[in-house]
Amino acid sequence: MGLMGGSPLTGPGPEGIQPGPDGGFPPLPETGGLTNAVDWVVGWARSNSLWPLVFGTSCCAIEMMATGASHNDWARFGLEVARASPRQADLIILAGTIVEKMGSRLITLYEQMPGPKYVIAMGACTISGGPFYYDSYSVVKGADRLIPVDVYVPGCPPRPEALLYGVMKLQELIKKGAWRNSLIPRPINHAPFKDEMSETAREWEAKEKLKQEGMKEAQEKFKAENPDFKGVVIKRVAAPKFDEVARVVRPARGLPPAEILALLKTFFPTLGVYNLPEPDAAKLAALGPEYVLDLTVPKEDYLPLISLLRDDARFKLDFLIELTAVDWKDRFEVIVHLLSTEKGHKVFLRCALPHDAHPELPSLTDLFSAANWHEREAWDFFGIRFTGHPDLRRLFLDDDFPGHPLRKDFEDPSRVVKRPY
Amino acid sequence: MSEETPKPDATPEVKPAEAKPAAPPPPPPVTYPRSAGVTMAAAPKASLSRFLGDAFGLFKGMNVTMRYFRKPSRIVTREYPENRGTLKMSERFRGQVVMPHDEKNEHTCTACTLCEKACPNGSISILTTKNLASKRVLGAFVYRLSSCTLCNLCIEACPFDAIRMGHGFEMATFTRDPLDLILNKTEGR
Amino acid sequence: MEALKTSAPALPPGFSLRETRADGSQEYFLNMGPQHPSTHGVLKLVVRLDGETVVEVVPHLGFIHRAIEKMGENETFVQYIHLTDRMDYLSSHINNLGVCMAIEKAMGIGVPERGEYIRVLVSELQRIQSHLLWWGAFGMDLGAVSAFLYGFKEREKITQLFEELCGARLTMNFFRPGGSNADVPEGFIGKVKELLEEMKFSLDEFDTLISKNMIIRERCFGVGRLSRERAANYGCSGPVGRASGVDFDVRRDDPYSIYDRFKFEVPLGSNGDCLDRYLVRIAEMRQSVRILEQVVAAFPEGQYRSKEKASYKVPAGSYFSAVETARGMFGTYFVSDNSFKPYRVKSRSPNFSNLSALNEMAQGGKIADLVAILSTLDLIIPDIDR
Amino acid sequence: MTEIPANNPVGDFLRANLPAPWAAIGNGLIAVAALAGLVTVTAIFLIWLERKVCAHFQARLGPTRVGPFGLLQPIADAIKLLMKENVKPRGVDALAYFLAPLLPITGSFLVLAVIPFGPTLQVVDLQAGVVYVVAVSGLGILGILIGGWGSNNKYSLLGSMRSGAQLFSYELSMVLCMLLIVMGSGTASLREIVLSQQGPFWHWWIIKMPLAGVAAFVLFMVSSTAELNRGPLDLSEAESELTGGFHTEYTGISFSMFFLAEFVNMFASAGLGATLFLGGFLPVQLGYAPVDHALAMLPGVCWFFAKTYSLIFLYMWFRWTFPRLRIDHLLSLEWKFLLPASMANMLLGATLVAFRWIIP
Amino acid sequence: MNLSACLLLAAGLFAIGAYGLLTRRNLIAALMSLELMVNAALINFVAFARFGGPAAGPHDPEAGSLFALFAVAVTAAEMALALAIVIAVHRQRRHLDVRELDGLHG
Amino acid sequence: MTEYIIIGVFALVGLLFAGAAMVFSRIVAPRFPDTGKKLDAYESGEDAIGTARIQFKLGYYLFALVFLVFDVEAIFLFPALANLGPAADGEAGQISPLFVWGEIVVFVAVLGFALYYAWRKKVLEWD
Amino acid sequence: MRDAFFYAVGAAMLGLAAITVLARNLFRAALGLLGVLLGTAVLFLLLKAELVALVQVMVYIGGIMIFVLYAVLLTSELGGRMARPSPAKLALAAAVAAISLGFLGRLAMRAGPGERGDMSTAIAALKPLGARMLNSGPGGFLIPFELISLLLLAAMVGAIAVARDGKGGSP
Repeated sequence: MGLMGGSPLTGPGPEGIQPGPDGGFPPLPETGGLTNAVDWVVGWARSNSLWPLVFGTSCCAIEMMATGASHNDWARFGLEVARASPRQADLIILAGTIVEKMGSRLITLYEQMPGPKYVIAMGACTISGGPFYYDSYSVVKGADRLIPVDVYVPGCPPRPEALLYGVMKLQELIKKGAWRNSLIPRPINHAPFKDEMSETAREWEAKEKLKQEGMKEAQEKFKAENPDFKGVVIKRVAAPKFDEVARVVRPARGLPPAEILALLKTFFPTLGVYNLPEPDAAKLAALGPEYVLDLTVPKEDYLPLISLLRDDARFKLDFLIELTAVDWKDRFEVIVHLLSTEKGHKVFLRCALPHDAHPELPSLTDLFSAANWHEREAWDFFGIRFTGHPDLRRLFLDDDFPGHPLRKDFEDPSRVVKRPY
Repeated sequence: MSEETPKPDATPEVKPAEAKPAAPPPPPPVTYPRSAGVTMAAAPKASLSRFLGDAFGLFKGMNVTMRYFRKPSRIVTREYPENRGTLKMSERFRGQVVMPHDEKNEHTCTACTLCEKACPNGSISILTTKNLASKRVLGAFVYRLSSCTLCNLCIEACPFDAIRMGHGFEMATFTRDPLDLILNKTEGR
Repeated sequence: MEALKTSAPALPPGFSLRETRADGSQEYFLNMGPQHPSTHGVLKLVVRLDGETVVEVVPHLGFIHRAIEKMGENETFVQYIHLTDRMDYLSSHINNLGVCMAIEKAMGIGVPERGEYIRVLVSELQRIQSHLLWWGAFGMDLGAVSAFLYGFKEREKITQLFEELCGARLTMNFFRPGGSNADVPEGFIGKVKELLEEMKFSLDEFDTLISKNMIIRERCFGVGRLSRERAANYGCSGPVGRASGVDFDVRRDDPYSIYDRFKFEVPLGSNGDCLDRYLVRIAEMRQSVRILEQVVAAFPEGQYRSKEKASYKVPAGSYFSAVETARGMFGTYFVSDNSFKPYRVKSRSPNFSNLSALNEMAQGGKIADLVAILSTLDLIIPDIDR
Repeated sequence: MTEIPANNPVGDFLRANLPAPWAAIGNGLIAVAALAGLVTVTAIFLIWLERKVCAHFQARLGPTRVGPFGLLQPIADAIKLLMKENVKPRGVDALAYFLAPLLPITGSFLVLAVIPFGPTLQVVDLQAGVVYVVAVSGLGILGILIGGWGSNNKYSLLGSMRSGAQLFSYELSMVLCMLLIVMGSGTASLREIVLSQQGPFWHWWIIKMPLAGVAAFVLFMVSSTAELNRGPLDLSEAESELTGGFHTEYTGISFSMFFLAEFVNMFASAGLGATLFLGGFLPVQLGYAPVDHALAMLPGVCWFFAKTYSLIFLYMWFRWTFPRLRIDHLLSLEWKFLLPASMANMLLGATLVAFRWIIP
Repeated sequence: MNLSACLLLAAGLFAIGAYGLLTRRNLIAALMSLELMVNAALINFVAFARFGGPAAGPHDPEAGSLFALFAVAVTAAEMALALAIVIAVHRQRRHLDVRELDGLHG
Repeated sequence: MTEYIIIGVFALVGLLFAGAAMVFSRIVAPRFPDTGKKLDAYESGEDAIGTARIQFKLGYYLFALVFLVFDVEAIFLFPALANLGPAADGEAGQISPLFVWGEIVVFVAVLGFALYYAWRKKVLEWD
Repeated sequence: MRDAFFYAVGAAMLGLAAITVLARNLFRAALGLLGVLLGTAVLFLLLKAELVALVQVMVYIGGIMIFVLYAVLLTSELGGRMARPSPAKLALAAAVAAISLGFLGRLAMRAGPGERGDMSTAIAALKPLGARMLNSGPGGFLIPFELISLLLLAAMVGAIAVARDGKGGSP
């Protein structure tokens, strides 16, 4: 999927048309009165009847809905006829982050809209990737890399009035370039994405070097004239002072860790506690009342232990909080958090796996239905294979996504811009 | 299946929360008292009186919408472009990062780059230059509104009150370029 | 399991093999989403239908997977707070709180009294706000469009309060380890008091309009049932779990902040159907109002946060904290290697587990039931995809 | 009772001066022109009204920025839709796809032809007017069925399967309600049905036939809501499940034809309800002569529109209050409640009429 | 327009229907052809009621109409049954090809 | 008869009204090139799985069946019920309303039985 | 004028009938049939049988056509093309059609004009028709009227029994 670099929407359409002075369409050529009148009417109608597509991916969607709600009421602009089918929509308000997997669908939806069609990019994510510009392997860095965008509304999310202002901007645009110019799509951003911070710094440095060379004489002159100059001192603003407050510790509920461990030791004598060699009751008590038992389990005990924890009446850990993994570079650790909804105690456990291409571990799906997706997630992100899993497919990423992104050695310069700081 | 009469009308049973004061010293761990077993109720028996009651409920619902219709005073719409004159943002509103300048067109930024480091999105680039006195001062405060999440971390990080959250929100543009701003009007002192 | 009898096309991924029906109708697969009005964002469901009856549903995720966990490994602990705003954006305050609590736990930071009160105050406001939006969206999904507007109308009041409080309406980034980044503004408590009165009135109005509406009851009663055992097995928490009878609420059973000082009840359903999920949420709003009344009555003076650390360098180890968001148990799990940035961060999203039970709930229902179930699950897809 | 003239002056003039068929055609053309105008204006006005009414039900303002009170909003929409690209998706059945939008609007046109707007304002008065209305309303069903199938889209197909079942099912109870009036008045001509309700308002069929009349009116309102495909019974569009239902794949002007037909149909249906149950163009008479004279000053067409728009408001009120039913509930409601109820109601009415237990 | 013209039209429809009935291999298509033939018969009813046959009795338009009405009702009943059979056949055989339905008895 | 000519004109104009709008729109509306999936069936932005020409559940057809029966019966009720009405005095061959009433009751009873039968046979379930 | 209209309608009907039996697309055939049925209704109007015309529209178009469309939708691919019959069968069918046309045509021609004087009473009013139908005396149609309800009941019961046949095993 080469979505990050360019868009399949490159085909027909006169590209490279220079925008007008204010960034809008170039002004219409002066023609006869009738044509202009028709243009005016059509532009008026189109700009006042923008039916948006029901499209929202994340946070901005809520603000988009709030724009439609009573307090801001986009019906005043004739926008309330939100259509679920792109065939009847005129406008996509890109409300929320566009990720690579969604990108192809977005293009499909955009293509399925009949023209003339307009796009408002709402919020930082759709304008540039926003908070997900750096380090994210899945976010499209600006929706204008996929489809042409007419109006950019910055904010995170922009408040409803800001969106309404964007809509008014769009109306202005449509009125200006009404009938004929609506055939011209706005350009798609084909520029390769780059680390903007470093790039800006580099450009600045180059300019700065030249500037400094030009200033050298003046600086020396200044030094000579003001030998005592120490520079302007800007005072720090006094920050409010806060007191140190002791932390209130609430004891963990249910069976105390020592008791659980003692019980478990009778079944699994090899069981260890993470970061606590040769654990005993005293050592565990020293970890404080908040401590939740964190067991290290050998691979062969993994399934029987969890089975026991779930079924034994003394533990009744019937609730899988989460199952995840950590890449320690030399090994993987699969981490399981269990909770007893009845007794209130938690048990964490972790099972070390070799750092192979695809380490294997028995699946928990027979014990916890919840484990199904958690294990798929772990497979997706870490490449850990769970034997006996009924449907081990990637959960979040496309099937052809290269590699497992949460591994520490994951590199993909075609997708990821590394944070420079 | 329980033998109890089903009661789908009733709000679900509520179990009282065992509010326990968490005062130090910590009490010994206790098994937490739980609610009794949960029953699954059977489908409600249809009866004429039930049906009529429900049907009357529909009219009550119509009364709710009618109340709004009857009273135009309950309309809450703020007419945005018309109310521009009176529109006041709340004091803490985070619209965009601005750099206050005094009457001499000077600001208080020292190019310490704390905000740059605090920014989680890389929206700020502090570009330094050397002034006449060869001091390292702010050359350009590049602020990329296009990627700013208005999270306030830069403002909190700034020890000099050089930047602040502005109240503007009418920032929509036709292209992306105007969204990359340089906040300082003059170089640092 | 027998192979397919007829030469049906290969099943799309995720479906189980099953014999096709004998009465001549054809099973077919329908894509709902990623762009669909009832999937609330970008969830994609591939629904296997027989006529209008749902045979099987396979959810597809990742249409808004933004790599928040990977990014967390490259951001400082404090910066990570602002990313959780964007996960469950309707519980952003509570998410922030969860992260802050994990950091506090790791570094032994305490919170002053007023700070704790602010936390509970804001969390419960957030819960009401989220449930209000859900209520509206629920009405919308079931075709009562006015309810959507009413829900938003009430929610807007809380949103405006939040804007006064922290300057943002949705992505708050307000809590910090040790408290919050600002005190409540002047007159805030009075406004909350006013709001609570209005809220009681509105909740009654909601009941008349939707809760007692026979069409709603008809459409929700017995639809999408999930038994207690299955709900717990799927890891369903929050209103979804409680409607099924999973009697667990982090606020009560693993109290954080100062929730153990307030009297409130945890509503519990008995049927595990859509109606119960609906009623539990309505009852929760009333309980939140009740908590808030106690909070504003006893709101103390004092400092709103404890002493700021110069930087948040978390000692090596792993730290877990859980909070009860509007959707259930939100867990934050930090693995630290003694640096300013987490080595691994994992957010336990309540929606993730709640959604995984969808297939079981929807089977055998109508396609319209699927909409009702999705609606009462109250999904926030970015929270699932992270 | 005053004798109310049956023909309008224009028709009389034409009949007097032209050979029969040409007079009829001329008369028809004038009526058509008038009605086409009415349809357009009504549809546009109703679209505006719906948006405004809906907005006020929802504590907001509705369109305000295009023209005074947003009155030009539907016109802007119309021009926009006209100027919108027409997409014919791949795999559609061209004939079905293009024929379908024509049928509903034609059907609603045809229903309007027999509605008496005023004492002298009726395009044609058929002896079997009620039968005609029933017969013609089948066209809309056909349009939706064909359109949904022809679109080659699963949402559309589901929508059209649903609406097929829904529309013809509810037609039954609607027919039975109309039968009650035919039974009472002994005629199927809509004009004569109106005339059979002369007198004070308790001579309207809704009251004249004790109990049965009110019941029939309620049943009629419910089933006509379903016939109109309006919320809460808009199952064939069911936006939250089927995105757009049968018109998912329709763009621009073809879509707007369905849209338009919905509103014209609403007008026709409300007009029919007013005619059958509320005395149509007859003025409201309270049985107190001075007031009655004053009320009768207002022309019949005003009364007709007043009654019709009250019913339209009722439709809107329903729509913006209630949630949508589920398809099987909807059909159960019809087959297991409304139909038996209207059959029983009809028997009740038959008894009342046969034994002359109606208000004289 | 007279009786024989109507009858001729009906005869034409009947013949076309008969042709269709024999050539159509799809059961529903065959039924549609049958419908044409029934329609032709209906036209005859009404035409005779309107014009009277060669040996017409006293003019009785009502009887003709009623006859046609009853004929319509009977057609509807026939159609209901026939299509029910079509559905049943389709359920068993998954196709509606007349030619391959010879095994219907077994 | 003339009424029907007018109605014929109406039908024609109705068709033309819609048809002309569609043709006009076809002429004046812009056309845009297909850039990929423009003409594909819309299914929430995804590629459709399988055809949309689905053979639906047969149960749906039974609704049409029951409807047809009732529809036909309604036809007979129209003329029958019209005779119940207020005595058209002096009309020849007026049948006693009581007799008509009895006939109608029998007729509707049979109809009611049909409905009962369909109900009991679970024809009236949409599933 | 009226004659011209009649011939135009007749020709259209024949054409549409031909489409009905010849179209290889089942949906087009159904539309053709729809046209024929509408034409018949017009013809009935010309023959002054107003109520029958309306009933024709109501039952055939509002009922049977929808019914047929449903059946087609449920059983086969509506858009699919049907197989072409064999030439021998075509010839046979053509022969049968020609023979029936010849025979019936001859009969029709023999019928003559048959125009009667008093043809002005259009049958539109429901009342006389109903009176006739409910009349138990001579010339009344009471027995058929009551029988028709039984017939329809029987048809429905039968059709439900047949159509639900396969379903019985697994309800």
